[in-house]
Amino acid sequence: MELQSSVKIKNEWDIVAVRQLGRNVAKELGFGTVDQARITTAISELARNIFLYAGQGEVSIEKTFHNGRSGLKIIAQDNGPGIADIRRVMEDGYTTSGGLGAGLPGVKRLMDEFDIQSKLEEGTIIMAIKWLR
Amino acid sequence: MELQSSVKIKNEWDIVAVRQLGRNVAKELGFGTVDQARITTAISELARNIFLYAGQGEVSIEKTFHNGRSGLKIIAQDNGPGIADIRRVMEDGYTTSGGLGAGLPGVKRLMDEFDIQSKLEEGTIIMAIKWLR
Amino acid sequence: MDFRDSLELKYKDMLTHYLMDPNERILYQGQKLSRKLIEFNIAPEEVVSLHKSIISDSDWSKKELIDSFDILLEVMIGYGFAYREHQSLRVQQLALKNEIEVAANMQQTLLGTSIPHIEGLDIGAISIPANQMNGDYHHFVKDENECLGVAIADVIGKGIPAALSMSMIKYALDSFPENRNKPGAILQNLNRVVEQNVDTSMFITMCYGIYNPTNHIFSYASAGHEPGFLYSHKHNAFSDLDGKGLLLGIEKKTKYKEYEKRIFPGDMIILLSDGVTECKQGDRFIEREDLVQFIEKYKHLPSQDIVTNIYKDLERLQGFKLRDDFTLIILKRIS
Amino acid sequence: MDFRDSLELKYKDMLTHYLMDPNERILYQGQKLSRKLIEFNIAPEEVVSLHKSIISDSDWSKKELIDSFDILLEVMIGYGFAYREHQSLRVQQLALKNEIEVAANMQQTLLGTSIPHIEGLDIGAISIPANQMNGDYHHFVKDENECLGVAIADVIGKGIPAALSMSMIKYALDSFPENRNKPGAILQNLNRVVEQNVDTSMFITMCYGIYNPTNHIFSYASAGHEPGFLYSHKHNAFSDLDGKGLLLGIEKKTKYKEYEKRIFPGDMIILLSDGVTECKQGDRFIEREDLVQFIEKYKHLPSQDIVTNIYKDLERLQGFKLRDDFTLIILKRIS
Ligand SMILES: [Mn+2]
Ligand SMILES: [Mn+2]
Ligand SMILES: [Mn+2]
Ligand SMILES: [Mn+2]
Repeated sequence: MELQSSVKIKNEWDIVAVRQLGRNVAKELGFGTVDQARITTAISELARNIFLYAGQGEVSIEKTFHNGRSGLKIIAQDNGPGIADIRRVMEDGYTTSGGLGAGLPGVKRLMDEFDIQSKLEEGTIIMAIKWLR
Repeated sequence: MELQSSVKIKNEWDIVAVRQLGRNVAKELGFGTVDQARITTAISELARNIFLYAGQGEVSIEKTFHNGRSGLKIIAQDNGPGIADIRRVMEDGYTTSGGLGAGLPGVKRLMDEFDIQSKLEEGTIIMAIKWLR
Repeated sequence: MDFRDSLELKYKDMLTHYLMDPNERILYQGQKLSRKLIEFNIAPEEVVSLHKSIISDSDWSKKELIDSFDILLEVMIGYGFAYREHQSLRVQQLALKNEIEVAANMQQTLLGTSIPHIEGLDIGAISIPANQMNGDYHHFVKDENECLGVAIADVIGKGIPAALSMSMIKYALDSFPENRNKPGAILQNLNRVVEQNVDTSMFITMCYGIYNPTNHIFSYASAGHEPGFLYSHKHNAFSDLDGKGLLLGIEKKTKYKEYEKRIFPGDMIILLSDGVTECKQGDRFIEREDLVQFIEKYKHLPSQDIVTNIYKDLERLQGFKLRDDFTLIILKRIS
Repeated sequence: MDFRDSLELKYKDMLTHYLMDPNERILYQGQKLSRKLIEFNIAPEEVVSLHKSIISDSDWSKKELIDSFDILLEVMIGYGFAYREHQSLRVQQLALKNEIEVAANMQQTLLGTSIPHIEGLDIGAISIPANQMNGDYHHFVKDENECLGVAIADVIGKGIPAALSMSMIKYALDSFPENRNKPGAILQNLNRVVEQNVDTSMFITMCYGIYNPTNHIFSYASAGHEPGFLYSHKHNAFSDLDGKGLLLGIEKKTKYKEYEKRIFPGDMIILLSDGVTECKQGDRFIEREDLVQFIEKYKHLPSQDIVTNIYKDLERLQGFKLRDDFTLIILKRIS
């Protein structure tokens, strides 16, 4: 059973909108303030990546239920240039985006599950879940 | 011109005493709260090293003045076993003392100046200065 | 009660005592707590959140709230230690990675091979190191009789030490070109070199094969190497390219048996390193049968596309972390 | 106004706005600020201190003080990112270091040399890599005429790539033992190997010398290597062991001139790599004359103690960070 809503990412204001969506869903699911802040940060990072590297795309927030646990699922997709070497992008210290520790490995560490698929010139889709403890 | 006082390190309570001495001198010199906390942390680390590796020793706190600047100088000395490979001890990530980033390289980064001399079976002397900005 | 549970009580107790009697002993406890927090992987945002929740529940005055920051500051210094070390480690890591990258490029120049053109044969090869330097080695050579020599080897272990000893294989292979048409003899010679020169704890598995495009016989010998596959187009079936032989570097006088296979149009010879079969899917390793399914899936494609597609599938399956160096070679008879 | 100065205003402004109207836009600004703080190397304890100083100066209610933690938490998440990456980097760093250590040990087994006993000669040698792997190489050999062959070499560059190409020198040296008594010929042979096999951007400097304990002649040739010293006991004076010759790996047909020196009792031959003279004392490099002073200081000691003491002095002088691989060899005629 999944409930979904999504935000198209075209400019920086959309990042705020999808953060807000994510925070609302996180609150509804009963996540504490620290996890809310982590989830919105992960959402920001993914939305920002779309905005920076693909120009535009979409971030969806879903409630997800599995084996009696509930969780929040983020899906970020774009039709941008794609990632040539996923292994490399998932390495620590690869991002040159200024911030220390952010980038995709940082998001992966903030969340409980993480999957990425990408094809050159077709785009990228990233899925991440945080389970409620 | 130097004013000095020192604390013999024999047990963990002496660490508190030398921290207190260091904090008093830091306050007198006009260091802010963050720098006070950094200085006392550096003192703790050095005193704790003495206590852990040499058994006993002494930490002195001096006011030091140079080129119109004033600073706080920590001198930690012991007659313990000495350090066989100083280059190695000064490497990041070498200490296995549990804490991340502590150890001598951590102290060096907290302070402005740092010098170490050690001879096997004779002991170690470490000097560190923090200048008032 | 585990550390996280007791943490709230302990921290609250520390704050309460400090507000009653601010002294150095409690600040020192703050520093020690900071060490513990880091030891138990507690992130800094959790500490801030804990502080907030304690003061929210308290009846402390505004002045006390402000004073409570002294303890938070003391605890945060420990994170400052970690933070500064992090910045230093990042710089070091970058330097180390650059250095290894230079070495890896050097290794590629040194060990590099190109796929020769052999009449009637479609050749594909991929070799990807798990880290930056490759402990797998493969090499193609076309001899004076238009035969294809193909070597695939794997040092037990990976990374820089493995790569270092691989250079030796390359020097040694270069130095006895006279018996290039005898896979068994080649392995015997190599075995002697490895046995003599390398650390006793370092072993190498290797398969050497020769494809004769005139009579379409593939002859090979194996030194304990992961068996390849033979795909029969006619029967649409895979069989193992078995081969018995001791690893290189164990016993000086080892002899290597030669095997021969007749290759028909549409057949494929598949050579690989154990990095291909050591892929982990979730909690289980993929089986050789699973691998066959992947080959099946792409077998209509040119050889190079087959090996590249299989690599990409298996790479994703393992969350983009290779556990071992990965080498896959396909020789397809096209006429 | 630089970032640190504007930070206080900006952060205070953020807090004020958030307390008036708590909304996602300001929390997002908090996250962006966090990124900036880290970019400007601001430690987490400074953020806590800033927060404290702002609320101390404010007239906010207790509830507002508690609400202000939302912003601090948001900012701290960025430090949490860094903190988690740090833990992961530490693990990686450790693995990488272990790997390089294995490779370095392997290198030592492969390239290791022991000091032979030569009648009337007291030999000392030390070779310390700047990082874990050594791009300097030295080797002693005693030939069938009881002569001592001594090689010292330095790959331009250091670390893993340098170490990798040093293995080649060793294999090459081993493979032509026939002309061991001709330093010039040895360098000529090596030059051909290096020129053929190594990356065009990789050069090696080398000095090869032969000490004949019968007539006490030291003959040597140099391929662009840092000149050694000759200490004359009689005159209590040092002179350079000059030697002209192109670096290995530049020009295939290079010839190397041989030089000869007569060695008297108490005289010393000092060979070194440029890592010894590239020591930095404060802001300036030590000069060859400074080095002479160090030798002077210890020259009454056995050769091994001289080289060890000089190394220790120069190590401390540079704050225990070597800038280059360090190799120092002393041959002292004792009778
Ligand atoms: Mn291997
Ligand atoms: Mn393997
Ligand atoms: Mn070098
Ligand atoms: Mn050098």
